[in-house]
This record gives sequence, C-alpha cells and structure tokens, in this order.
Amino acid sequence: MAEKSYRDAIRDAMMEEMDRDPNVLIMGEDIGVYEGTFRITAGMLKKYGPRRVIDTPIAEAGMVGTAVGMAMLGLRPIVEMMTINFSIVAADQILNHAAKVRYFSGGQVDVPVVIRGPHGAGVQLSAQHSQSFESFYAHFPGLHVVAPGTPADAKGLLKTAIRGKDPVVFLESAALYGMKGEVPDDPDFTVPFGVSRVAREGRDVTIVSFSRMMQLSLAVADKLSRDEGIECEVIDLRTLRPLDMQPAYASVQKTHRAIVVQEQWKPFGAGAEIAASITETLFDELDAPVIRVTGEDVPMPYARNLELLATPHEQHIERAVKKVMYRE
Amino acid sequence: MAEKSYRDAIRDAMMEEMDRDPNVLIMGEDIGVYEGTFRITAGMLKKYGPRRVIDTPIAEAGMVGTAVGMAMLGLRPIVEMMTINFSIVAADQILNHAAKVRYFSGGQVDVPVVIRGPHGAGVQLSAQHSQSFESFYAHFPGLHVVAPGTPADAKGLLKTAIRGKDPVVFLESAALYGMKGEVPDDPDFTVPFGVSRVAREGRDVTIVSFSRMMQLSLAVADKLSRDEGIECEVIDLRTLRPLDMQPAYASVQKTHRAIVVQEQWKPFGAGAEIAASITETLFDELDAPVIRVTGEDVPMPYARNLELLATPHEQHIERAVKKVMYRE
Amino acid sequence: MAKPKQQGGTAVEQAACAPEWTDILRQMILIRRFEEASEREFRKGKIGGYLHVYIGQEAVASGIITALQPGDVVFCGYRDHAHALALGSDPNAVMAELFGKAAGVSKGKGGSMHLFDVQRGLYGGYGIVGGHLTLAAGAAYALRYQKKANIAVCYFGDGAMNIGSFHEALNMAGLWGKEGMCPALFIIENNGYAMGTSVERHSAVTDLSARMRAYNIPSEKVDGQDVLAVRGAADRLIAQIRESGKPHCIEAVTYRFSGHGAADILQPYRSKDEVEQQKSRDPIVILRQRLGEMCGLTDDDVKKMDEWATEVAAGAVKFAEESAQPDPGELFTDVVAEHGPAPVAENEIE
Amino acid sequence: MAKPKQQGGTAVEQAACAPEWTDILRQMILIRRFEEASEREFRKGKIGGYLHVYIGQEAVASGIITALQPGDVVFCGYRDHAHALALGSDPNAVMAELFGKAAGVSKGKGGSMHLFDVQRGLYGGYGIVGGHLTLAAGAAYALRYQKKANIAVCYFGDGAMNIGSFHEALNMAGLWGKEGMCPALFIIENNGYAMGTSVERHSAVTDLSARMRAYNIPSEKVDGQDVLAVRGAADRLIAQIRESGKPHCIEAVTYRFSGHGAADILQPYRSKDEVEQQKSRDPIVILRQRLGEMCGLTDDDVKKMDEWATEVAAGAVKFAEESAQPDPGELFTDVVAEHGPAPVAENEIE
Ligand SMILES: Cc1ncc(C[n+]2csc(CCOP(=O)(O)OP(=O)(O)O)c2C)c(N)n1
Ligand SMILES: Cc1ncc(C[n+]2csc(CCOP(=O)(O)OP(=O)(O)O)c2C)c(N)n1
Ligand SMILES: [Mg+2]
Ligand SMILES: [Mg+2]
Repeated sequence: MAEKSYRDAIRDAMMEEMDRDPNVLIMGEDIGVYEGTFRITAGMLKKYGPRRVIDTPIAEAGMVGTAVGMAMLGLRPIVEMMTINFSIVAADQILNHAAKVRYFSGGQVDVPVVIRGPHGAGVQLSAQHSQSFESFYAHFPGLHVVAPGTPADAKGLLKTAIRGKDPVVFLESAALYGMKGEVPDDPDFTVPFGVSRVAREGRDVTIVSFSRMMQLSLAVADKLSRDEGIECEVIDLRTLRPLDMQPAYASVQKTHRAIVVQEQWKPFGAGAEIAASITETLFDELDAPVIRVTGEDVPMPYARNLELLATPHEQHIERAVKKVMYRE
Repeated sequence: MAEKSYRDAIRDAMMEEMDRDPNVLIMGEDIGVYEGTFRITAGMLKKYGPRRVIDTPIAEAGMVGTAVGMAMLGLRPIVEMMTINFSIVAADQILNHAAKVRYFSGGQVDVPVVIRGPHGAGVQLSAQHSQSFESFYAHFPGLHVVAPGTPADAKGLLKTAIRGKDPVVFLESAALYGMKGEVPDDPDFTVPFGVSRVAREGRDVTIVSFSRMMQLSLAVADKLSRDEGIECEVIDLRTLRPLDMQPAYASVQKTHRAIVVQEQWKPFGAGAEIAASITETLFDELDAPVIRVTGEDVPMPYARNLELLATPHEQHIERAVKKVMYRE
Repeated sequence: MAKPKQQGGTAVEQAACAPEWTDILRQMILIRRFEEASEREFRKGKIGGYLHVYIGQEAVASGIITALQPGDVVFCGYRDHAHALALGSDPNAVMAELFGKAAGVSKGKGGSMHLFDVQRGLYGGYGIVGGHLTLAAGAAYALRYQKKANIAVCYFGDGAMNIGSFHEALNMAGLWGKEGMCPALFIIENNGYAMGTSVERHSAVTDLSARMRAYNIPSEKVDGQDVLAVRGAADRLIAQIRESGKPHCIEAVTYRFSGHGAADILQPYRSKDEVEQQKSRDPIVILRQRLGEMCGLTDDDVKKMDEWATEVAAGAVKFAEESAQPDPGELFTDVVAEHGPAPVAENEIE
Repeated sequence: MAKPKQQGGTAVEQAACAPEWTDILRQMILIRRFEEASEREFRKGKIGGYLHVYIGQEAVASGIITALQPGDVVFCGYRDHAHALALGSDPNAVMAELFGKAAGVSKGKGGSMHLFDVQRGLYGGYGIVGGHLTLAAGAAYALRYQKKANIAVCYFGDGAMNIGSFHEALNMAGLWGKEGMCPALFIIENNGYAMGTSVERHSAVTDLSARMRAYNIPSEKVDGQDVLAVRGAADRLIAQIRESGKPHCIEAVTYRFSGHGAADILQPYRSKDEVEQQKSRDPIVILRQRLGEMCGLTDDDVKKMDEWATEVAAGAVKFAEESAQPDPGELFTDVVAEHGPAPVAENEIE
C-alpha cells in the first residue's frame, strides 16, 4: 500500500495498463505536448510517443468515434475529455455508436473504449463547465458508468475499464484530484464494476452516494457520530451502471432510514433512481421516506456566492439525516 | 370542437401560429419540397415559401444552433427533428446553448425555440431509431420538456411552446400521429405548461404516465373497470419540465396506491423521478410501494418478436395495478 | 470473401475480358435481383422498418469492394445490402437479417440498416448519417498501428458531408495521413440527393470532391455507373493507400433508381423524366454491353447469370421466410460483454 | 456604442490621421491595460474560474468592431473582454462581471467567458469551442428576415475550425448566402495555437482561409497586428456584406502574448524566444509608430492615453471590488422566462 493522490492513481492505472498491453493508447486535447490541463497525462507523451499518446484537434465526436473504430479492431483507446462537459458534443457517438454497436451487430464486436474526464462543479467555471452527466449516461444500456470516490477505487475501477470489452464513461471528480489515500501496489489490483461498498458502518441512517458527495457524506457521518452519537452507514455506489443496490438494501434493512446525496439538479437526477429502487424493494422496511439531497435546479452561476448556494454542503446532508430520524 | 388527428393538430398549431405571427418559421430536413417524412409539414412550403419553411442540410447541431441565434434576435423558429433520435447529435446546442444562454447572459435574451419530432419505439426501426429522451432532457434546467398524449394537448401545448420565450423540447409520439380526438377550434386555445391533468377518474389505483403510455394506461383502466370493477385514476403529466405532480398527489391521497408507466429503460428513466417524488411527498399515505412499469433495459432490437418483448404492454400495466392492490 | 487482387497488374490493365469481369457482372446482377426481391418482400409486409435499396448504384459497391484484399475493412451507411453481398456475405443470411430472423448476419438484431459480417470485413451498417466516418478513420489508424497492410474503406452519401462528424473525421484523417497513419479510402456515393434534398440545395459547394481539399485529402470524381472506371480508380488508389498510409477519396457520381427508402413513393423532389433518363445509364447494362462488344459475351450467357441471380434471391427469401425468429432470450444478450448483475426482465418474457 | 461609419469614404481611405485613429489607439491601449489588470486580479484571487485575455490580439477586436454600425451584432468565444470594451461596454461593468458582482454586464452570472451586452450588440461570450458559430449564422439570417441592414460578426479561434458545429454553421451560411440571407462576417482569430496545440498539429490544412472554399465563403488573410489592415478589410467587406447578404471571412493572423488562460504558466508548447520575437510586432506599438510618423502623434500624447487607460482599468477594479455580490435570490432568476411552478429551493438559501 502507498499513499497516492486520486490524480496519480488515475495516471498510474493508465501507465501500468499501457506498459502491460501495447494495444492501450490514449487520445485527447492537449494531453501530450501540453501534458493535460489537469496534468493527469504528464510525462506520458515522453514515455510512450505520439502514436500512443495522441493530441487531437478540438473534435470530441471525432475523438470518441475514432476510438470506437480503433476498439472494434482490437485496440483499447482511452479518450480524455478535457472536462466531461464537452462529452455531450460527442453524445451521439457515445450513446448511438459506442453503446449500441455490440447489440445491433449481434455481438460481433467488442468496444473497449474508456471515455474519462473530470465532472462536477469546479470553482466559478459557470454554466457550461460545471456539469455532472451520470444520470443521463447511466440511462443507456450498453454503457458502463463509473464514478470513483477514492484514489484506490479510481485506480482499480479504471483498470477494470481499460481491461474490459465495453465502452465505459469514467467520471472523475476534479475536486478530488488532490485527495490522498491508500492505493494497493499490486499491478493487477482491480475493482469490479457493479459492486457497491460500505464506506462506513452505522446503525441509524443509510446515506447512499458516490464520487465527491460520498466523501462529503463521510465527513458528515463522522461529525454526527462525534457530536450527536448518530451513526450513519455510508454506501459508495462506485458504478452507476451496472448499479449494485444490494449493500444499500442490506443497510436499510438495518437502519430503516435512508437518504441519497447527489451534487447536481434534483429532477430526473441519479438520486431519483436510487430512492425509487430502495422504496420499491424495501417499502415495508422503511420508517421514513427516502430523502434526496441535491443541488439547486438551476444552471451553475458564476458568482461565487451563488455557486456555493447551488451545490449541497455538509449542513444539508446533516439536516436530511435528522429529518429521516424525525429529529428536527 | 372538431375531430382531428394528432398529426393534423400539430400541423394546425404550427400553421395557425405562422398565420398569426410572421416571426414564426420552421426549419428541418426534408420538411419543404419532400413535405416531411411523417407529412407533418405537408403543404407548408407552398403556403409560406422557402424563407419561412427552410429545408436544411443534414446538420442537427446547425439547425438547433442557428435557430437559437434566430430566437435571440426575435424570431420564433420551430426545428423539426426527422426523429428525436437525431436530436442528440445536437445535444450540446440544446443543453449548453439553448437551455443556458438566458441564465449566463443575466436574462438579456429570450430563446423561443421549439425542437419537435417523433420519439419512442416505432416498428422495427432498431436501436438507433427507437429512443425516448424525456428523462435526459428533463434533467436540464432552462428547458421545457413536453410530451402530449392527445390531439388536443398536442395542439394546445405546441401553441404554448411557440408563443413562449424559452426553448422547448416537444416530444411527439409517432405511434399516435394517426390517433383522432376532439380539438377546440378557438385559434387562441392553448394548454399551459406545468399543469398535469386527470385523464380518467378512479378510486382504487393511480396510474401516472404521459404520451403513448398514458393512452395505453387508459385502455387498461377501462378494461379493468369493465372486467374486474377496478377503478384506476390516470394522471397525464403532459409536461415533464416543468413537472406538476399535484394532481398525482391528490390522486394518491385518494387511492393510496400508484404505479408509473414509461416506455423506455427503467434505470434513471422518467419513472424514477415520478416514483421518488410521490414517495417523498406521500410516504404515509401509501399502502404499497410505487411500482414502475417500463421497457426492458436493452437497446431496441430489430426482430419484431424481440421488439415486442422490449416495450411494455397492457398486461404489464394490468399486472402492476393488481400488484399494488396485493391482488396477485 | 473479398476477391484477392490478381497477380500481374490490375483487372483493368488486363483485357477487360478477364474472367473476373464476368464475375463482377454476375455480382451486380445478383445485387439487383436481391434488392428487387427485398422491395417486394417489404411491400408484402415481410420486411419491416426502413428499407433502403442500392438499385442503380451497384457499380459503386462492386467496383471498389472487388478490389479489396482479405483483412481490409468496410464501413457504410444504412444502404448496405450491396456492400455485404459484394464482400461475399451469404445472401440467405443477409435476407434473413432483413426478415429479422436468428440466421441473419446480425442475428436479426440489426436489420436492414445494420448489416455486419466482420469475418468478411463488413464492420457495419450504421443509421446515423455521417456517424460512421469517425469509426472508419479510427479503424484505419488501428490497422497501421497493428502494422497490417490493410486499409479501411468508408462509404457515405452526398448528404452526409454536411454533418459535423464528417468534418471531424476527415480533418483527423488528414492529420493522421501526414504520419502515414490513416490508410483509408473514402467513397462519396453521390447519387444527387439526400432523401429529397438535391446536392445544390444541401451543399454550399456542389463539387463534392473539391470539398476534400479542406482536409488535405486528394479526391477523384469517377463515373459511378461505369464499373470499369470505378474499379480502375480503386485498383490504382488502393495500391497507393496501402503503400503510403495516406487517405484518399473517390466521388462516385451515381443515381438511385428507387426511392430513398421503400416508403418514398411520391418522390416529389424529382421528375419521372429525370429518373427515366438516368435509367438509360444502368451500370449493369453498361458493363453487359461492353463485355458483349469486347469479349463476345452473349445474351444467353447473361440470361444464365440472370436466372442464377433470380434463383439465389428467391432462395434467400425462402430461406428467410422459413428460418426461425431469434430466441426470446436473445433480447438480453450482446448488451454488454461482461460485468455486474445480468439484466433482469422487467416484464415476463414469454 | 459602435462608432458609426463616417461619411465620405472609410477611415482607411481618409488620411490615417483622422481623429478616429487616435480613438482606436486609445481603445487598444485601454484593452491592454484592462487585460493586464484582470490578470493581476486573477493572481490575487479576486477573479475566479477561467480567465482568457486578449493581450497581443487587440487589433483584431478594434479593427473590426470600430467599423460596425448600431444594430450590428457580435458573437465571440470565451476570450471576449476586448470585444465588449470595443463595443463600448462600461469597463466597470465588464470588470464587475469578472469579479462575479451584481453590477456585471451579465449580472455576475456569466463571468469572464460569458460577457453579454445586448444593448450594444454583444450577444456573448460562449465557452464551448465552436458552439456559437451556428448562433451567429442564425442571427445573420434573422437580420435579413427582418429586413434590417445590419450584419452579424462572429469571432472564433483557429482551433474552433476542427469541430463539427463550425462545419455545419459554415455550410448553412454558404447556402443561405446564395439567397442573400446570411449577412455574416466570420473572423478567424488565428493566434497560431489552440491552447497548446499549434495549427500544424490540429488542422490538416494550415492555410485556414483556404478551408473556407469548402463553403463557398470568400476569405481574406490579413495582418492581425496591423489595425489599419484589419480595419481596411473590415470597411470594404462589411459594405459588401450589408449590400449582398452574403457571408465573408477574414483570417486575422495574430498572436497571443499571454498564456492560453491565466493558469497556463509553463507554456511547454512554445519557446520564450518565439514569444519575445512575436512581441516585437505589438499591434499597439505598430499603430502608435505609424501615427507618430504620419500624424505627428507625440510620446506625450501617448503618455496621456496610457495614463487615462491605466486609470480607467484601476477604476474598474476598484468599482468591481466595492460593488455588491448578486442577491441570493438571483440564483433562481433567468432560468426560464415563464411557465409552471417557480423553482423551490432544495436547500435553505441564507
Ligand atoms: C443525423 C441524422 N439525421 C437525419 C437522418 C435521417 N436520414 C436518413 S437517410 C437521410 C438522407 C441521407 O442522404 P445521403 O447521405 O445522400 O445518402 P443516400 O440516402 O442518398 O444514400 C436522412 C436525412 C439520419 N439518419 N441521421
Ligand atoms: C468543445 C470544447 N472542447 C474543448 C474545450 C476546452 N478548450 C477551451 S479553449 C480551447 C482552445 C481553443 O483554441 P482556439 O479556438 O484557437 O481559440 P484561442 O484560445 O486560441 O483564442 C480548448 C481546447 C472547450 N471549451 N470546448
Ligand atoms: Mg445521396
Ligand atoms: Mg487559437
């Protein structure tokens, strides 16, 4: 085990897989000479050369589409989106091509493409550059949608993505790039898709979340434990498609109370699916309705004071926990 | 009142508004000379000429983006998507431009653009041509998302869309184009956004739906009433953003049981938001969990036998109704 | 299986009487009869969805694809039956796909617009106009990356040239070509119309080949009704592409004799006269006449080919009719290869 | 307010000593000082998010925008401060926007990348590369549709030319131009790089003007460091565009003296020498010298302009610092104009 940042864990995963398999390559905007706007790809061009570290024009649809073609012929391209916001320029290539070609070809091709990049709110990047698309990508069969919340998961899930046979939308939290954590050294350490984990045990309330909001939930859980003796169990979904709800269900059977935490807009957001699934499955177990903690239903404003109001914070999670405990 | 088809109701709405306001124009692929693949625009080029009925190249992003520019300068463009599937080629223009420019300009512009076209499963159009995008468009603040289920609503809601000041994604059910219904003659008949309606009254179970699935639900409701004396109340949401859940809540307070019916994939689909909202709001009123009736979680297959298995049918709705009544 | 290019010069350099030319004529006649049969079956309601036939454009598929070698890959749009047949896909399996049967080339899951036969080099069959050009450019890169001597061929229509993915794919192809990393042959199937919109009405520049200059990709205009011209250009350019790893384009000027799709009956965008006049340049008749004049091919020879093709097409229909629907369980296969809980049926699958 | 074009020939035809040229120099110096101030405030942490300054490219904004008339509209990318100032936006309101204050041109909701001042013709300020070109083409159509004599100006970078929306917008502009329905002036701000990727590395064809031929849109390359050349081309072409309703393009060859954004410190993609050498062609120095030689503009005159500009920039910073944040309630305004229940706050808004 070594202490690694979320950023380095992602870079290590890519470089270890590139060392391991010559079919793995990476393409994106300014990932080579410029070394990446978030420096995830720093040093990669020097080490692997321009055939395997491809600086592309500003052409997200072109990046994803060419990657799909490469993948159909046996390569394992990783596509870096400078930020995930730009991936919707390539939405058709992701949703109508990458996600469906296996199916409408009757299973004649594998499509091992990893589309990765930072998602979520930054600091004053305003409306076009602050989005999370997990709910919309996770709606589409044929894709895998991954949202790691720790350095270890970032590395292990990315390796699973790169070694797999299917297209993966890999959502990184820009806000977590600097976060440190223990990461196994074993070059074959991987984390399977469709396996959620209990990030913290607790008897009172189940908090279901992923990515940065999972970390925020952990902080709240510790605070509530310390200050009020409330013990929250935090479930980290890790992958939204496939979505493994079993640990959340097991937890709710114990706590009989659950909240869901998601960063972005409430309507038709990821929290809706999670809340609906829990209620559908465990209606009689619930002592309170499943509450969703979400961002405000507005495009992201630029002004810092408004931006802070637009996203959920610890106190909102705390309030929701108490609400399902009828403690407010 | 006159008997009109859903198709003619849509055409009437557009032509009446074009007669009323010279700033209204329509653009799309093969809507002019070809008169539209679904013949919605038949006769319009002849009547209004090529400046107001614009045949575009195959360029969905171009169509939507130019329409946004026109709208910012005071026109009221209607963009016809040959099918809504092609709208995701323009996803960035819809989600990052049309939906957000009012906000990040600090309210300096109106964006009265209507993006309309048939959505949902057809007959053997296979994976790329059979999709419904309501949940993903409805996730984005700044848009209105409309999905009429009757000729009258198709006309009234489209007029509201054309007369409004905001971008609207107007989802038509190709399967309903031929459906007939009473449509008010009043040229100023409009249906407001954000007002759901009770499509059928009933005391036993609330069925919440929209578009074609709402019609299917009505058929099931009549059958259950006839054959088994079960009285379902059917709520037609009509618009998904803004989403008016009040009639559904009022209904559930009466029936204490609800199901949601949606055509496409269950995970992160529209049904999740509706089920989660009902449970959040009326947890103590519910005698059973809210159940979702949905399509199968697979890309749409071509083979007719598989396609029929991929979408929900009357018996599935019927089974869900009985399930929430603990009658099976 | 794609015909291996013959030793000793290209087919065109040889006497145009080489046996291969009779094979090509036979192939084009088969495509014609197959498409006629598929249109008939569509009218009978045996084929559903969209059906786009290649009648009138046969030389564009046959002229290029017969010049390919094993390992070359082909991407095309939804008007893809001819490409499959030219690559040697079993007509029975192609027709079965149109019928949505399990024995179809794509297991009945893709249909007319999504024919795949990867073993023979057919990488599909795509329905979003222009969406597959990026895939083809990437495939070409992959072939070079893998140090293969093969090329990627990408067919697309005149109307596809106005969509963003075309632009992004070709600029990337042009850039990669500078490094010798894009052995791709792009084929514009210029049949004069995008559905009901003529080239003049959808493209600001009507010389479509000239538009390729914006990507540093050389392009040649050829008579798409003359399979000798198409094949001649193909042989020459494919050799260059294999050698250089640089992309090239051919604009095949052709015409679609049938409607855009089987539902396009009225065709308000073109006159009967125009269609009739264009039919006077039938690619099959043109080749048949040339082989007659130059090589003494007789009416009787052609009659035999025709009977054979008619039989194959009829046999394919019979095969498709009689073969089984996909098993209901197929609904859930081929969604993803692996990972996580298998999909659960929402509704009972009878 | 855009300066009305003067009677009796364009500014350039007149003696380049017309008072307007001193105004243009003053404007360019203001832009420079404003951008320097904004970079300083970014370093201090007073400005957040992304900050892209126009230092080195001033002549491209001033040379075109000073040739516009009231009612003309301008669309540009995220590197938009200069365009706002050239259009006459209040420097205080522009700086307040960068600070995210209520007094900002976009109420503090847009920030540096999304400056809007519709009253003065600035229709934004967009952050998705290439996404705004389609808007500009549509705006041009609308102007003609409304029978106005105005034009739409669209600025974009060299890197924006490789994305699909560029292609779709220009082909549609070319088509509409044939009908006289697209009075648009497209300006390529060719500063040699898309972030860290040089033109040679991102565009298969490096003569960017030549690429416009694919859309039947004439294009001229001008020295973007020489405001007389830029303004000369603008006067001539804008007159044609107003008259004909046909789009035109100008490729302004320029250079960005600062990093791509304020975070671009290392600049591994270009050498210090290259930057230094390019700085020897400073558009402000070039104009200042010409006005000196030809019109006897003195160092003292320039010193006065400089002092004025420095003061205005400093005043703008002070104004922005002191002005108020948006009211929390502003979070929910400007989402949509109307319809349905007003948004409810998920979380308490203190
Ligand atoms: C992105 C997209 N927009 C619209 C359509 C609907 N459509 C299918 S084929 C077609 C015309 C294509 O014309 P062309 O590219 O010339 O090919 P052809 O049919 O003539 O062979 C259109 C508009 C589509 N499939 N994809
Ligand atoms: C679609 C999209 N992809 C990527 C980005 C990230 N990005 C912002 S600016 C930029 C470079 C643009 O270069 P250019 O168009 O030449 O304009 P310049 O910055 O040189 O003025 C990139 C890649 C973006 N904003 N939008
Ligand atoms: Mg065509
Ligand atoms: Mg640039």
